[in-house]
Amino acid sequence: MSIFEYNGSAIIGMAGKECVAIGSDLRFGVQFQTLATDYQKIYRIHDKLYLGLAGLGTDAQTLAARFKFKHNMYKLREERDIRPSTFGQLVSSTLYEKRFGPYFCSPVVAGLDKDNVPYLCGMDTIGAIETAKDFMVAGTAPDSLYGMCESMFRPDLEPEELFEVLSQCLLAGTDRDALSGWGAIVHVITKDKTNSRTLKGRMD
Amino acid sequence: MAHLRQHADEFEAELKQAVSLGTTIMAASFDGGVVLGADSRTSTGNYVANRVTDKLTPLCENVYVCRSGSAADTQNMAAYVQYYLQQHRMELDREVSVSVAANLAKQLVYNNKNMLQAGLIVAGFDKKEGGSVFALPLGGTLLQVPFAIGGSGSAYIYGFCDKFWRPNMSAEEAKKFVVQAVSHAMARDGSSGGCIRTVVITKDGVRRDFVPGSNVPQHYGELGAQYATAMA
Amino acid sequence: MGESQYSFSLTTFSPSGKLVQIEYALNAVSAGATSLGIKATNGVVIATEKKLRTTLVDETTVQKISLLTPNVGVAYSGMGPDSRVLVRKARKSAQAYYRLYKESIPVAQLVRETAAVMQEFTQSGGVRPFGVSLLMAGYDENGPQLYQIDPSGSYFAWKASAIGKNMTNAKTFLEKRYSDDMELEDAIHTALLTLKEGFEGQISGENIEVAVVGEDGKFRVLTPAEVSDYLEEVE
Amino acid sequence: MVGLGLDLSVLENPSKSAATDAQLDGLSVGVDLGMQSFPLPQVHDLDSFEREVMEYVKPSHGTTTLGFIFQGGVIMAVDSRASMGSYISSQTVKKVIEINPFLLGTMAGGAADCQFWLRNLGTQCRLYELNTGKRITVRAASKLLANTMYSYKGMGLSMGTMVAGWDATGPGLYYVDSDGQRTKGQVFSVGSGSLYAYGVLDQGYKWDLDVETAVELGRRAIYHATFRDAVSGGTVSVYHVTEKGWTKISGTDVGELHYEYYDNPEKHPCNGTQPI
Amino acid sequence: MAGFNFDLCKRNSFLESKGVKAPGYTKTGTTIAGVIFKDGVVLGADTRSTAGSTVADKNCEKIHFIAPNIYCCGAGTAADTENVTGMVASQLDLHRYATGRESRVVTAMTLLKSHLFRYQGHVSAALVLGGVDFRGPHLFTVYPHGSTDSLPYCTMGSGSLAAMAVFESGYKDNMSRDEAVSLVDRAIQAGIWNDLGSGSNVDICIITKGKVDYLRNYKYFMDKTYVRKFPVCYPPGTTTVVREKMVALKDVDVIEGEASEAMVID
Amino acid sequence: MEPPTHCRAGATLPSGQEFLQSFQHRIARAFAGDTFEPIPLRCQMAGAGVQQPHAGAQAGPRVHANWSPYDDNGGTCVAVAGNDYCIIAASTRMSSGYAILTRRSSKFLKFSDKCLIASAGFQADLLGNTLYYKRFFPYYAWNLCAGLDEEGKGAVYTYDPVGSFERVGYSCQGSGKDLIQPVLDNQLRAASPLLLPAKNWMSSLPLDQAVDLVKDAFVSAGERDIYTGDWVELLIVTKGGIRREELELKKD
Repeated sequence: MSIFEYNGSAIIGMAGKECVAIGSDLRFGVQFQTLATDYQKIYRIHDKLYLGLAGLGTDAQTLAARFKFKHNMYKLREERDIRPSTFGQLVSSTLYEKRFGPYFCSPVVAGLDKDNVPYLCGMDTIGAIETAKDFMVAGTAPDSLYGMCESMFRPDLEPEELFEVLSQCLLAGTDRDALSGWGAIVHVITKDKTNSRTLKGRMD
Repeated sequence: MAHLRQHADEFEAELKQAVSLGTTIMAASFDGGVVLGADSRTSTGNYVANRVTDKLTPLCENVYVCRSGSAADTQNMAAYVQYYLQQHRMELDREVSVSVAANLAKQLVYNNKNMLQAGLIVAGFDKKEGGSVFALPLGGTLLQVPFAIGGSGSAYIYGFCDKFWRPNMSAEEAKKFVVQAVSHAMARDGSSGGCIRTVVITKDGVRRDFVPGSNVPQHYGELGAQYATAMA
Repeated sequence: MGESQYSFSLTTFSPSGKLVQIEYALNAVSAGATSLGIKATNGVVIATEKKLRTTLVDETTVQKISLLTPNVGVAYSGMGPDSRVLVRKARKSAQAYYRLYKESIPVAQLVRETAAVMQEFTQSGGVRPFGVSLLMAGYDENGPQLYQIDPSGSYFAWKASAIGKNMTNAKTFLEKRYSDDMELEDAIHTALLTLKEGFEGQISGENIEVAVVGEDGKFRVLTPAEVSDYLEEVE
Repeated sequence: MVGLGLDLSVLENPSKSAATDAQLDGLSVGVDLGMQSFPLPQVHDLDSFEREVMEYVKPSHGTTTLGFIFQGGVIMAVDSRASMGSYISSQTVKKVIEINPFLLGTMAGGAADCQFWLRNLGTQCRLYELNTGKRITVRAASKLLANTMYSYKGMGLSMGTMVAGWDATGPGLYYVDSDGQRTKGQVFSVGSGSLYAYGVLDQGYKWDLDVETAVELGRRAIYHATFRDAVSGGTVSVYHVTEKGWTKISGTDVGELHYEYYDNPEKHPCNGTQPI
Repeated sequence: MAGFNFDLCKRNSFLESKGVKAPGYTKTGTTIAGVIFKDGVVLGADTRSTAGSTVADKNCEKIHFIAPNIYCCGAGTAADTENVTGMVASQLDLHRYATGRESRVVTAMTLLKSHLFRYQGHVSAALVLGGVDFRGPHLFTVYPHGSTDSLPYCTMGSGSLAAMAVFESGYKDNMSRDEAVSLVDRAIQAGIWNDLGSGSNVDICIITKGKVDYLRNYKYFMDKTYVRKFPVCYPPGTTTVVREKMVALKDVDVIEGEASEAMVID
Repeated sequence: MEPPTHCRAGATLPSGQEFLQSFQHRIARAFAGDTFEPIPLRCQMAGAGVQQPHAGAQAGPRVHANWSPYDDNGGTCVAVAGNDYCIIAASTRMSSGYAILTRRSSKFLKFSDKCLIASAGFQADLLGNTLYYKRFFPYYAWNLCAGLDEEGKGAVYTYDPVGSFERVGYSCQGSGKDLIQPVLDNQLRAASPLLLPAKNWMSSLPLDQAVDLVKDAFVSAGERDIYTGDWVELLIVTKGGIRREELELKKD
């Protein structure tokens, strides 16, 4: 068993026109046993920046706390919100620090940068960044999510379209993965608001 | 899918193999100096990573080393020895003796024998001792010898060297002997090949030379169809 | 510096509540060559005297203004060797910031980092405060910025400031000449005039150093020829 | 069979095993089916080879199946998911195998193993009927299967099945697995989700349940198992066996069933906190 | 500079001993290559990075900046190539500030090899390093274990065989810039088409005395071969929403004075 | 005891008259179910990752400890059944590790139109048995069997390597299955055939849209799966016959 499959997760980040969305499933399980269905894997860093952490739950929580701390410190020191791209690099540097004993987490960073340009990146457990203009996925069944996104993504989606596309990708992708699903949550970030929605999904 | 991944991983692993000098190296002393020789093949698994490698590395002006084993280990070892010898030479302000260089190399190899894959031959010329050759095989034993051979190809030429090495050869004879020996090893050993590089060190200094692949003496099996069978 | 029996702090309070070591350090700064900086609307200029004790020194090897990052540079007054330690540390922290965020360090952060080093040396055992004040100039997202850092580790952003031997006069001069809508070219002229005001002997491109950073975000030390041209303009 | 020290000829032609021969009055099932022997790889260590092979082809799947006898007959209920590792390879597997109008088998473990050997059992039962002119009893049918399983013991087959049906003696329910185990019982649940199903089943089971409640109990037990067990899911199928034979009572998508049971999903006990 | 942290090693090896598999890393299967020509060096790379048999990034950058006159192609574990080159770039930057001189290619090579040698191959970066300094053009290959070769033309990565075949047949001494670019382009394409670990586009970097031309996506091969005639469009409401929460972001006014007592922590 | 009239793939009891027919045929019926009349069928099969176990495995006395008789040659196949058509498609790249063995290898095995004494059920079942006979040394292949059934409706059967099979409305096998299957699920969303009361479980997508979907699925999978590429070969089976189409995929 891969350690990624211990708790199960699915995350998609997707870019639209002056908006960006990130969603995760809600299952928390221990191997094949489902323990909770209200466990989102996405953490808010600031109004226009969200971090998704797929992988081992305990590491994800530790990392989320560390990144919130790091952002708080950054904000106190520099008196500004961190830019998404800068935050992506911070995550990468933090993960690479543990090159030989990594956190079992692969992050997805989604945010709106200056002029509301969407920023998306993901990385492996030791911080190899991939930036994407379209979508980014992570979790126990990345291939299922990639497949949906490759087929369904179109550039310049409006916020509501983006929500539908991402939601369908997430739901269809998790329906083929035993370890993720049980509902989902999607955050759509636009220049003047964030819209968070929980979705009705299969519960088996 | 898992199996595909495993396949890809195995392939990666193969690529990640340490670059190694599956090699033929040798050095021989003669009247008034030493001659070092080596083939020029560096391989990663089955792949020839470099076919014109220089395995004869200077440690200081008058001492050279032939490297075999892991390319990384021997290159970095040689760099350390160079560094220390340079300091040593400045402090003493005189020529470094071959035995000092060889002993320094030994210290490094012996103290790190668990980490290093390095089979070296240190050879050079100093005013006191003339030409000397030191063999420094894997574990870190240092042996002063009249001639030394090393690397995977050396297995094929022990007999040849035992038979044809003579004391008090001239520089030309010694060089010819080395080229002949290395070419025999290259003919039989799959991980030795390319061209033959030689270094001759005498009181007059260092002379580098190389025999291009096309001019390497050919032997049985490489000579084309008409020589393929003894009976023909 | 931990265990040694000499590891007590050399900078200790006097009964009247002063840290005299810091005051002495400031004295060292005041004895140093004058440096000044002016922030304009579209850039910053810093200038410093580079007077050499004897003409026998090869002046091309003496550099008083150093680059820290492509868009930030620093001039000092006081003890040259001390400044070089700070420059090295500042450059290193700029690199560390870049390695962490892949974004060049904002001027204010670099100032803060450098000031923190200077402060640490007022409070640590076995060390003395730095005998320099720094003028750090840079241009980043927040526009042109000029900071002064003192041996105590305190730092302020300035519109224009001067440090070193002639700083009182220079500051008075700057106060009179400074205006908020000053552009970089004007600022360079003003800087040269200020420096010239208190300069002992003949000012030239060789014995002062001038650096500018403009909207292009490139901090640049002007060549002696360029400085000479500017000097001609102000005459 | 060079390289194998043991006489394993039984593996090459299992139909020759004493058990099967005896039952079928010399009518060798293996030959009847036109079945060649199962070729074995020529390896030293068959066990570890089979383990390795299973790694490649991973046919096993998580499952929840259950069956119980009550006053109204036998209820069988199953989910329909097949998975390979964590990938859900099908949501529509038919895990109740209709052996004949009076006999049902369920599937847990290797899909192919279950399908093939229950098909094989169907043939054996039919041949038995043709030979004897009588319908086979549940007891005998389950014994036939258990014997077949026993003859392949230790070869890496994976099967946990319930054989249920109705014969002259009334309702019958047997558990048979690939180790050759065979147990008669009143309430069974088999598969990765069985523990969850037992919880519901034991709580709700009584002998004198009416048919409707019994059907609902089976459905509910499977539903709860699909919720907790990641490798069970899809559709709940419920079968009812009476003296007239079996009928399929219902097939319900658990995706919808969940929202029937919990019309306000946020009130579900697994939603302790609001993600938003 | 690379202050690795080994906190989790113990836990992770414990988990591994329990049969848990650690996740794989993003690799650049990769074809990278370099060649020396008359006036400088040409480096080339494909742009695919993979996680197992899945493409993780279709258009990644494998030619890394080392110094204004030195660039480096990386193959191996993506995080390692990225960080090793970044670290050396930093060190050279400081070195340039300290010395005021252009960096030398051998300096970069030595920094790389000593770092990699220190980690005994565990930092998995296979590099092709090229640049032009006052001694002229230089080209090196650096292997993960810290060995280096200096050659007039070289290749690395899973597609190195395919690329080397092109070099071995097409290389000439003293090529012109155009000849060198076209040779490298062909070598990289050999990797892209014939090695599954390499793919997508060709990046080229030409370094000559005082000038660098970084031609990102010199050849672009990423256009899809088929466009849907009936594109999928999900009308609003396709997905059933259970609960919704909207947070409007207003521009925050900074009010001078005492901070309010209520501090929101989420 | 009459055989039930609905179609299913489980075992059932043949009538006494049938029993008198040829032995092989009889057993086939016992397995397949029901249809008495031989029905002509146009049937295609596609396998993914097909590589015969190495010949040496059977011939040699022993197998080297580290030697694996299996290799995965990648590739993806998809089949979609419609009301009056069936599409089966497969990529043509065959690879081993990071190397491409050939860019054009057809993954189809065509049962000819003359294969008359066969029903969809029978074919499906026969393959199931063929695979199961190698239960202890399985073929390392995932198969799809597709064609039109006796009613002229599309039929797709999907198999695991050891012969477990199922009739489905659409399916995908091979190295790109993780990528494509959710897309088919999402676009061909159909009720489960197990539902009772039953609902239509076959895709009602018109043929041209289904072909479009399949082509796009391959193009999308080719973007991410390194083993899917070069070309995709589509066979479209309708009552008029079999039409072949081909679409170029990326070659990298």
